Amino acid sequence: DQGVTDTEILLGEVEPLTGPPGLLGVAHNLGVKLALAEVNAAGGIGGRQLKLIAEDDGYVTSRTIQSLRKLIGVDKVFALTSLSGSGQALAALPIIKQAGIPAMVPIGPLPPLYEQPNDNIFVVGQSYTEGMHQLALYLAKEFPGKKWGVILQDDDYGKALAEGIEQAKAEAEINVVFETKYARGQKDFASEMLRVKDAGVEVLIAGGIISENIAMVKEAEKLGISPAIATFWPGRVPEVLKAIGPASDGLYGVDYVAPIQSDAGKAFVELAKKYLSEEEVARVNRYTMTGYASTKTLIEAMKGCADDLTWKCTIEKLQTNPPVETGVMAPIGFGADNRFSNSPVTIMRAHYDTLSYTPVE
Amino acid sequence: MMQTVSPSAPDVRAELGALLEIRNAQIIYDNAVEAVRDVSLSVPEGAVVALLGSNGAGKSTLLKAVTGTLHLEEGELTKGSIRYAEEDIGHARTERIVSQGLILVPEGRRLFANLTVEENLTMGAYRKTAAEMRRLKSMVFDLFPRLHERRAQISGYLSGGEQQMVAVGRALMAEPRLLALDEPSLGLAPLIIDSIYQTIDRMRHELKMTIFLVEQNASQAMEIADYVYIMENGRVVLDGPAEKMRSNLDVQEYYLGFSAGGGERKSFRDIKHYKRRKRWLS
Amino acid sequence: MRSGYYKETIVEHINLTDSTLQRVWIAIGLIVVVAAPFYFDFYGLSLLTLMMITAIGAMGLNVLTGWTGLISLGQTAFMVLGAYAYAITTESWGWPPLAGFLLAGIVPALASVLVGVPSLRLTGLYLAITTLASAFIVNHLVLEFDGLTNGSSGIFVNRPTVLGFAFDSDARFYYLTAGAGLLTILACLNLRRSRVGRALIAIRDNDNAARVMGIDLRTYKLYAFMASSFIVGIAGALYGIFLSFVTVDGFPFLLAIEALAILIVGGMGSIAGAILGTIFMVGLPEVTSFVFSLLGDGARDVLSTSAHEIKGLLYGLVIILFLKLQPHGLMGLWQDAKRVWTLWPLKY
Amino acid sequence: MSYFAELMASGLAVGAVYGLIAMSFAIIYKSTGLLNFAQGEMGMIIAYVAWSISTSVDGNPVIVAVGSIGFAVLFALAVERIVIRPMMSEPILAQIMVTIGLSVIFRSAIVLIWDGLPHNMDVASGNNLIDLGGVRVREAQIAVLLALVLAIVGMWAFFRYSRFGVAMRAVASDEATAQLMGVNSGKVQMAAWAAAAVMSGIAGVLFAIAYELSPSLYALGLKAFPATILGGLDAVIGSAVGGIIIGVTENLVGGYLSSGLKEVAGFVIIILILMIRPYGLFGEKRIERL
Amino acid sequence: MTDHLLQLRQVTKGFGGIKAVNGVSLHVDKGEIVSIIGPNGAGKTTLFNLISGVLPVTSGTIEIEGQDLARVPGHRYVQLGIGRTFQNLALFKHGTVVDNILVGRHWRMKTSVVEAALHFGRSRREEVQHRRRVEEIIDFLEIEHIRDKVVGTLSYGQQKRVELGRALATDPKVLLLDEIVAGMNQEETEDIARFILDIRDDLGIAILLIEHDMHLVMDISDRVHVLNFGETITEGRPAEVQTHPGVIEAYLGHGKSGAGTAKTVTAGAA
Ligand SMILES: Nc1ncnc2c1ncn2[C@@H]1O[C@H](COP(=O)(O)OP(=O)(O)OP(=O)(O)O)[C@@H](O)[C@H]1O
Ligand SMILES: Nc1ncnc2c1ncn2[C@@H]1O[C@H](COP(=O)(O)OP(=O)(O)OP(=O)(O)O)[C@@H](O)[C@H]1O
Ligand SMILES: [Mg+2]
Ligand SMILES: [Mg+2]
Repeated sequence: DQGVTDTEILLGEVEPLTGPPGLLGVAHNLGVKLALAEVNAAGGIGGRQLKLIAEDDGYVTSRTIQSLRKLIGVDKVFALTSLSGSGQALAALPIIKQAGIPAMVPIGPLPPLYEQPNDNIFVVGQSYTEGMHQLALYLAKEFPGKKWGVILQDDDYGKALAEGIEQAKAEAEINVVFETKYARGQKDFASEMLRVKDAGVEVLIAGGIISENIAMVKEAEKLGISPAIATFWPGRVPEVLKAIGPASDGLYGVDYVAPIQSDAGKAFVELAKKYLSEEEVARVNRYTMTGYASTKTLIEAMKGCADDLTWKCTIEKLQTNPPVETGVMAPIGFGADNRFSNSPVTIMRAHYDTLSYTPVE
Repeated sequence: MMQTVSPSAPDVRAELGALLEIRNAQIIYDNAVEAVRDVSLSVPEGAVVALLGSNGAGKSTLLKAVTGTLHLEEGELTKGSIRYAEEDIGHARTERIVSQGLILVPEGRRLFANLTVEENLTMGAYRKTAAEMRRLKSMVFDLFPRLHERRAQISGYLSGGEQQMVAVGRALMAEPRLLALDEPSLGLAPLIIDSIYQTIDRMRHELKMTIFLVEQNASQAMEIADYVYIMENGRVVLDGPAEKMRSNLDVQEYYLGFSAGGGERKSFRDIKHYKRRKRWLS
Repeated sequence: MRSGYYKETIVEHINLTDSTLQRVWIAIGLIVVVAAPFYFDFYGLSLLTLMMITAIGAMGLNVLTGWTGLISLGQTAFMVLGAYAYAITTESWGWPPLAGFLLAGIVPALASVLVGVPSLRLTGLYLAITTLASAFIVNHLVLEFDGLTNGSSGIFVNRPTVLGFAFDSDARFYYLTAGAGLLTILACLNLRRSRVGRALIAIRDNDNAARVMGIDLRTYKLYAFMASSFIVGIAGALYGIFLSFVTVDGFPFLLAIEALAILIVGGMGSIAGAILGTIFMVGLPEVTSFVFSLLGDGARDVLSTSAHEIKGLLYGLVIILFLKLQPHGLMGLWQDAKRVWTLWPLKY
Repeated sequence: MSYFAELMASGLAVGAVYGLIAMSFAIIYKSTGLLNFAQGEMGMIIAYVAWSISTSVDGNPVIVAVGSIGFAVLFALAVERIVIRPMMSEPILAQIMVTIGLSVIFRSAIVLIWDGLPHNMDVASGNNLIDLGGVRVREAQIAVLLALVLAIVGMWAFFRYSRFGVAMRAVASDEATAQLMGVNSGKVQMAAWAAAAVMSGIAGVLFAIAYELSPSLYALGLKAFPATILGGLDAVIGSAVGGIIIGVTENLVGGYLSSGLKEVAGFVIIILILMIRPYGLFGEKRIERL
Repeated sequence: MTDHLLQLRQVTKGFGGIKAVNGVSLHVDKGEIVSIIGPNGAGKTTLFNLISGVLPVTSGTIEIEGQDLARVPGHRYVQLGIGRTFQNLALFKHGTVVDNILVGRHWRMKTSVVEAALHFGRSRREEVQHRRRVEEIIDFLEIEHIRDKVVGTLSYGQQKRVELGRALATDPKVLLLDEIVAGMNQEETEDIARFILDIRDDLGIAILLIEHDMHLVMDISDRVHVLNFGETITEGRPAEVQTHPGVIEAYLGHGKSGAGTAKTVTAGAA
């Protein structure tokens, strides 16, 4: 198939590399680069070096589509290591399906991407819904009978979280006293937090991504309230803790990749130091790990096809290989009718002094 | 039938020298429309020079060139030179020209529509001190009592004639050395026209102001002017001292409205034909 | 050297073409459009398709902003409505695509009447803001009525089959957009030379005088809104099909700014300008990417993650430089060129 | 009661940020008839520079203030001189387009020079909380309000007492004729750009302190522009009022109705007010006479 | 009720405090040329704005052919036969001369938006037919040489002619001309005078004229109406008005610009 020469194998990815979402895209991109550098250093696949073409879509759907067409049609990459955001991935679905190119989807693992398995699309990670479900169950156990507040974004991300809370409600007693949706891009959360205060909320689900969570926690600090605040993984990066300041201490989080401060995380940073520049290492965060893990899974499959490097074989291997150990998250594996790695999640808490998260016991 | 006086020899006040001197100017719009072609004229210090000509002759274009505002309409002085007070201003910036005392009353009034009458006048004397400003304002208000009545009104709502008064008054506020007027009497009542011309006459005597006048009201203009140029189709076709021009039969017929050959003004009712085309084109 | 053609009848004045030469050029243009799929690859073709769709949208905005002088920052709202009208009728309700397209024009056109009403009182940027507001409100409503619109999850759309002909491949879909593009051009040209087009221009240049000439400002401003929204709505539907997925995210606010930019760069009020502007603005990122790729792998690695920012920088710079050199836009450039051509060798 | 007071307080605080930026839109528009699409981006760049200064001087407020205001002025003058001035006599649309180009450049430059990450900006005690009779606010938020009041008074005095104010309006109304009166329209434009940069810079810096600093800060411009329209495009002081109205409305709607309606509510208010006053609350009517 | 073509009764218009037009009554009959004169700011243009529907009257009635215009929306006035030109030029300056005059035909055309987009059948026929009429007007006004020029680039005087053409294209019954010869020289004024007379005589259009050129007014008007401060001072035949002391006092003066006195041109300036 396309993208393979005697000396090279081309891979492609589409990420938001500019603008605010670049925070996640760039880190992710580093993870992919790291995985490639690691194999290349070990001689590549069947003597072929791996090369990555990264396209920027700035988180704009039409550009995602354009970039994909370019990667598949013009650059003729062999496989896709990643697709940006959830909405973008959904929009890209028909094109990828039609092309038949093996594609990993490590960001925005939405159910529609895997519930009806597509032969060539492999979703790595955990769904927002399930993550929220687990987080809510944990908080319900930890804070029985407390009043909850929920602030969510008015898009499919927020919707997925809402569903997770619903699922948890069915299993545990959760008393939501305040619930609201905000429009994406909102910067000022004063009125929302006032209502949180007014409603006497003791457990707050801050369902923003990055800036929104920062704003919410700072606002709570300003109002002098200190509910248990739970944030979600898209914003689980050190920069957020730093930007919030001391008020970030003790935030709850949930994730399916290991925290940087854990042993696995430390090992990962060591690995990164070996292949990435200093400046790049500074930007390593959880997205670097997801990028690394999913790419590594792809590479394992491709290695299995070294002589017969075709889409068919790669897809075959991806689904039959035993779960791949990546070191940064639970082993990743798929099955005949399973295109979703369904990685288990961990609940964790933030520490401002070290700008890190550690798992709760 | 008409004898063209050599355009380079306006010598009414030769002893004073030319304050404004245009030589062989060619002006082109949009790189394509030639509006002025090979025009030479000079305005001696202290004189009143009138420029007459039919619609589209290029009079306003010439004034725009003199004040450096041609480029705003994609026009360009492509050949020739314009000298003012011994300085080449053919391509100078408007501000620079204005600061040398050359002020234009532009065609179409061009008031600052959302400023009041008084603020418009203020802009005219933008570079003067507060005391001078007061003096000049009262001078303008004396000249146009109507404006005094309306001084706090937004100028955009004035009647056409009132606006013209503001435009002329605003230029006078600058106490120019050379005042260029593009059809100052446009839309004014006879009474006001008379007073404007009286003022112009007074200014040139009292303040030794030089005046370059573009006018359609030929009889008024010729009366006050020392020297007259006539333009047609972008060229100067006739020029000469005012008295001489007044006695020219063609000028009498085409610009003053006398019936051909005789000294009587003909009635507009008696005009039977339109087709009289450019006579002076060489 | 051609300097104009002598015309003997009124009909000759009204016709769109006035010479064989012109007709030959048009024929060449058509052949290029038809032949494009054979020369362009997958990506190039999708770029062309995108240009076609964008050009339709730009021509639509031109009716409103270029001709009638009503600045709108809200035409994305009508794209969204068009796209949803199409997606809902064809995908959710299973109507035939032709009906879907029709509704993709009619629904925005009707909605635009609501947005257009303020235009009877407002001018310039004041109107621009109310149109911007309508864009936000439409987005809000789309998310609110998720029973119909599927909210933020959006609706998938398939390539259409019109009158038994399936526009399912990239090349076929390109022809569909090219066809729609040509129809739009024709419709706009016809409008422009009709009493309606003249009335719109009259309103832009001098609304009071237009009224004295018997033009009902209310009706015609609303006509402008409706015609514009109809065209923009069709563009929205095509864009939805192009993306194969309709969500509000697919139509960000920046699109409205970009559309305005296309008209300015092309030359406000001109149909050809809208098309040239589209080619320029849609093509520019490709050109900057290409220039960047010429820098070679070495430079690319050094700049690594900055590459995209540098592209952005380049993009902005090119726009500024272009306007500095050619403030009247591409149409200005074209007219200058034409003048040189017809007047040569005598300059004036 | 205190709930309402707190809503009002936070509404005033963001409203003041919008107001300051709205004033910068208005002053440039008023003096040259130009809408500067890059206004939000300029505020953002100034905020980043202030951040750089503050991290190197440990948040010394005097140095940060002097440094960032100085930078704002120089930056504005440079932009005006290099990019805007040469376009001055060109069609207004071309000029607006140039500012759109500028906004793209600035947004890219931010990430190139600094990075795409959110940052916490701490200058002096800007983040400290003050208790005003039960209503807690950050010092930076009080500072924004003060800055707004100062800007309003300054602008009022400027337009009231200086001939330059008349000149600005004249340039906006008819630049060519203003030149014929000997007005140096370049200088007028320079002054307007500098004033605008200082105002939006202050807004950007204080917002960054009270909330966060990130490359999406420019979006404040998108919020402030409607505020300018609400107040009246050429009403510098009116725009400040517009900003306050939008800030307060959003907070009240968020506080009593729903967050989802916040943004929409701001726009609905604008539409309603414009239907009654088509030139904004304090804007000058376009003069038309036949 | 009345057989006057155009009839104004006690028409008043106020702007805030000032009454720009105050209780003016006048009429125009078929085939008449009536002039309105008066000092600057007397309310002449405002009166035109009232008659042509640009502004609503504060009180009083305006009738054309016996029909009261009070309830008629501004854009319908033209259909009742009122055409006008503007003092300060109100052309569509980005359009060509032909385009501008064609707009004058607008109300006579029926093409709908959809038909226009198709340009077929009626729409096309109509276009040809009205274009022909426009060409006639262009010939009549002798502006063939500028017919395809963009109006904004024409000189002031040329634009005035185009405006006259546009007003003629509306097929008016009464034509309001607001300082049409301002900015024209003698020769061009003569042309316009001739046009005005021809328009009246050949096309049977009545004319209401605002003008400061006294020679023209006195030569061609059938009646003259004098306004000052929004009110009528006098009305009558040109010769009567010219010698009316109030008119001389407020408007004509004894100077050179008044009619009659300019018969001989004397060397005035030193
Ligand atoms: N901006 C412009 N672009 C193109 N052509 C122009 C422009 N301005 C004027 N012209 C052309 O230049 C010629 C001279 O115009 P100009 O305005 O100088 O005439 P004028 O003598 O002042 O006439 P008038 O007495 O009617 O004011 C005209 O033919 C006109 O069409
Ligand atoms: N929209 C308006 N708002 C306020 N005042 C107005 C308005 N329109 C006209 N005026 C005032 O009404 C008066 C009459 O104006 P109008 O234009 O009718 O005068 P005119 O007789 O045509 O004068 P001119 O001969 O100078 O054209 C003027 O003093 C003018 O300032
Ligand atoms: Mg002129
Ligand atoms: Mg008048």
